[in-house]
Amino acid sequence: MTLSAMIGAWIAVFLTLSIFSYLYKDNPFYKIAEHVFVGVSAAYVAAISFWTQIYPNLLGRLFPKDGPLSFTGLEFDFNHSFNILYVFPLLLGLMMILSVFQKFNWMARWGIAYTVAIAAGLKAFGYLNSNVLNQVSASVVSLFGENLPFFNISGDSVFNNIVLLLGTISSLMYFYFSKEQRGNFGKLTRVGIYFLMISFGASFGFAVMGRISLLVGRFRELIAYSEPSYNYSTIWLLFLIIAFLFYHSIREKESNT
Amino acid sequence: MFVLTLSVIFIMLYEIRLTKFTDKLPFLRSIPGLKAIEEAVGRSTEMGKPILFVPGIMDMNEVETVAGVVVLGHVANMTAKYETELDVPVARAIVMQAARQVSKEAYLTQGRPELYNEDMVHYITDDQFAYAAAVNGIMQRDEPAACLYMGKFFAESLLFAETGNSIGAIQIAGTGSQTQIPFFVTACDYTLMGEEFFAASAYLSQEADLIAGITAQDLIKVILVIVILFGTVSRALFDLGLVSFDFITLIGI
Amino acid sequence: MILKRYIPIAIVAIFGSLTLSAWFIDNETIETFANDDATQFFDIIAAFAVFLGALNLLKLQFIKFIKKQKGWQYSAISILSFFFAFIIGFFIRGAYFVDDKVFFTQEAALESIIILDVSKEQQEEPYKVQENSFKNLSDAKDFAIKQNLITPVDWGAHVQKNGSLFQWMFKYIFSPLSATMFALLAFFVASASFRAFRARNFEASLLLLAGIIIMIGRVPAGGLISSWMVMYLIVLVSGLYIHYLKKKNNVTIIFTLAGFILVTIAGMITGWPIDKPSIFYLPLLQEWIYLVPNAAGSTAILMGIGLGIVVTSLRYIFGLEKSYLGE
Amino acid sequence: MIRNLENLIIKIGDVDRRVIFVLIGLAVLIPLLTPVSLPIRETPTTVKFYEGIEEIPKGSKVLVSFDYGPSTRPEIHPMNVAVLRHMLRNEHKVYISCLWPDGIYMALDALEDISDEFSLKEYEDYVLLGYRPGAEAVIKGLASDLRKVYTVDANGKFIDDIEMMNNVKNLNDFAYIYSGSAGYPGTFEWVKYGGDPTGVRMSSGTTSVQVNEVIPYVRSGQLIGLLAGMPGAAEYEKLVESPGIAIKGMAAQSFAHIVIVVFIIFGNIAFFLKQKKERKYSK
Repeated sequence: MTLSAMIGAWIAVFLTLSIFSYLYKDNPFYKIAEHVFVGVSAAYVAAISFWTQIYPNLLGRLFPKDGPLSFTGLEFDFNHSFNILYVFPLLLGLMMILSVFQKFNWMARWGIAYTVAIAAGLKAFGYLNSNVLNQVSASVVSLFGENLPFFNISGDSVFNNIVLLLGTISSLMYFYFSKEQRGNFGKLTRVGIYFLMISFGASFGFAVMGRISLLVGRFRELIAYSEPSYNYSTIWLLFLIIAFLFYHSIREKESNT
Repeated sequence: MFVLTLSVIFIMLYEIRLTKFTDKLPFLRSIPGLKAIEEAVGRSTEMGKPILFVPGIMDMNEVETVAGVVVLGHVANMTAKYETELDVPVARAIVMQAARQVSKEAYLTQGRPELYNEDMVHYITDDQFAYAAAVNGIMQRDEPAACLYMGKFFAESLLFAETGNSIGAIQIAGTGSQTQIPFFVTACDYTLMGEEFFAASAYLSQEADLIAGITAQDLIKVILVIVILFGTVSRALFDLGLVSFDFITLIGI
Repeated sequence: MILKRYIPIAIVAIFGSLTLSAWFIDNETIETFANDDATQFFDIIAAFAVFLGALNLLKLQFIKFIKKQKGWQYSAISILSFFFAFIIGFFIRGAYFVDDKVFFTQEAALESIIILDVSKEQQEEPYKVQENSFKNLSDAKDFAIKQNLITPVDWGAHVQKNGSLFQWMFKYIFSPLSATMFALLAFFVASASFRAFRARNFEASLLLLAGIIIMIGRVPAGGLISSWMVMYLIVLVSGLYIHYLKKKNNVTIIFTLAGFILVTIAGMITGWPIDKPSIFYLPLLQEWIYLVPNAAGSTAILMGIGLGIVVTSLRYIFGLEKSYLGE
Repeated sequence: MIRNLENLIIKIGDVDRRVIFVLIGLAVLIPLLTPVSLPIRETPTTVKFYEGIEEIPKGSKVLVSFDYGPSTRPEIHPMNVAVLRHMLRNEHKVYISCLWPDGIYMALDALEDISDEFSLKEYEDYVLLGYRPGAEAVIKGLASDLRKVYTVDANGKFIDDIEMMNNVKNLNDFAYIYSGSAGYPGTFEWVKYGGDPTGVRMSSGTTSVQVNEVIPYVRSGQLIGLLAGMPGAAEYEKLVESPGIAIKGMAAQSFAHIVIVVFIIFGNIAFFLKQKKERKYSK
């Protein structure tokens, strides 16, 4: 058990228990863990994005080994070939940094404009194809297939297909904006809402299972770190945190009575 | 595929041209969530508490984040008018700059530049859960009267909604992230579900060109329903052997 | 004026239509641009933006710290942890390899190779590196480095290298924090479902029913509940509901009794199979719910979102919506 | 007597959130300390996933992608370990990619878990391509030309020097694509930019919460079966006979579920009783 793993385990247990203390109420331990998390993650993301983005992709492409700019002595060999186009993101990136000054605030607009442009251009078609087109062909159901039973709980059947057809169309009509939902159009959208509610209830049920399993993962790590080899870190820290919170709440009660 | 995209563009342009002839805005049904935003701003002013606006955790390369920032513009207009304190913690620096542009513009058009302060919109961190931890902290300590969540969300949506609920704030959510809609529906007071969220900016802007986009969407929806029904009928006939072709496989979607 | 207004709008129009058309025009340059460079450009700009964000974060925390506003001690903590992680990320390599053993600092790696031979201390050549020995520590160190017995990990790879200090920070600070924040959801999902799953109206009860059936049906314990138990439960609940509506005791008693008798007779005839009739056997019922009604609802939402995104994207490309640029 | 029973239920109906938190905590902790195992029943989507992999001709090239991080590890990691076991047992050549920055650490752990069981040799049984930022751009790049995205593998070795990579130009050279996905980028992007355009058979393991969003793809056949959350992982572990962590976690999950359902039922009964009481006073 190296020293670094030991220290690491104690830090991990302290931070884990401090975040869990939030369930009790907002307290100093949660504030500490929250601010450590914000500080560390901001720098962690800065490091990851520099070393996996700017360093290989930008510098790698502007200063490749014996590329045109290697007279400057700068060389970053990532097996990329030289690409002059990468001056454009360099320019927009620097402008983004300069926009921190009040006077150059407008400089961020170029970077924003480019980002929104590719959001609209790249994403729009993907959604049209996979979300709209494939789903339309999937919603066309066969009602008189050869060996299609009238009802069968797990597998294709005429009843299931009718429910699918009705459900898809009525829920789609709920999102129809140009008509007030009254009269028999209102009845159709009401059926649509029922299907949507079943769909939300189902995915909520799925979510409950997923979230519980994450708690299983955390408790397993806390149990692992409470072993003698980590000299009972979880038990010690749990005792200390609870004692401090207990004392803290008593002092608070006295101060406001 | 090219044909379909062209037809979507064509329908949109056709609808926009239609609005040129009548000066009356095309009719749109009411969306409860949007009316509730104005109420929420009013309530916060009375209670003298800030409004928290969370524009999602993704960057401007997501259409939902851009839509969220546009809705922020309209909310900033309201907070300028009612002189309410607005707090916008963001998880991406590009979103921070866009949100600042939008809110400064809103405060200028309302003629209240002195109320606008750049640090209303402030960066926390890029990481999803560190951002969620910080926003939870802000909610517990500043106790906003209204919390608006507009943009793309992942698992942390329930962290916001449950904390917001525990401090008794009005919560209005809008997102196109399908997996998170159920959490917002169960834990928030109002939810703009998927397409309602994308229509929100047009609703609030009351501009003919933008509302025309929505009527175009409605027209496409009707066409889709017709295609589905027609496809089902043709498949039924095909299965019964009365017809030799199946419409859907024919046009090869 | 042009720089501030027209060029950003032009950027949106040009790059928007360029990347949109890339799906249809199979011209080589546009295709490669849309498939690779377009997103790489964005990632680079976003990478620069992260530093802009970090500057803003530090500015606000410093102001709070210097002006001693409420909670300034915690701002000190976040500034300190930022610089702690920043130094590890940018200024310390954090991984020196001696064969396959890893050390965070060069000193530690050197100490593991250079052995102090006490017996030869008198003849002032105590430091041994493998076979050769040296008078003083610094010669031994230069020799070890020159022979590259210690191979430092190169810059950039140290953020992805197993065993580096950066990976230590990831393993013991960053990932426990994010995993625990995520695990909080297990508690919140429980309290949310407790509060939200109330049969206030018909829609809310549909939400409640679908949620509960999926929850019980998908877990092994759910498979043990036979469909007969479920039928008895339904009879009981509908009995209570009728009592709640009609308020007449005898009507409710007759109804529930008749229901029980009916279910028992059907059970006796078929010999109480655990999963027949299948529509009441929870694991199969939950399967049906998530494959049919749920699929219909999510297909409609998927289509709605798809349409919403397409029309909104076209709105941005055609410049109908420019407010995010401060227009 | 019924009076105070009703009041008790009403009190339970408005119980403070923290009581539920304590009960959920215990419901998960107790089964972990005293392991109790429950029978696992395979659902059709898991069986279809298992058969989808069995159908791949022996010794073909498969792509396994690690698209999750530490926070979603409990659900996805057991799946990816079981998939790796399944692939290597059928002597497939495994190529590992990661769309999430932390995926590289998850892949290294997974390989460590099974390395002694299969006496794995790098560049013979598997190639670790490693993490590349860019989300769907990476998939689009893999679909058109792998070497544009991966010029070097995770250890920094040039792709062209790796013998196993010789006849691998893009996704079409793979017989099967699997993505262990916890969100964005993940299953959605692999279907939209990987599976659909190239037609390569693919499937995915997802967190429970995504199952609902991914189901339409399973129904339309764009995904061959699916591993849905921890239950899916436990069922698949049973099918592949690789007893792992998921099966142990299932007991904890069952107890926690029962606690939640019991509270929901009490909540509803309390809700009805309170309404009955208010109606009596309001008359």
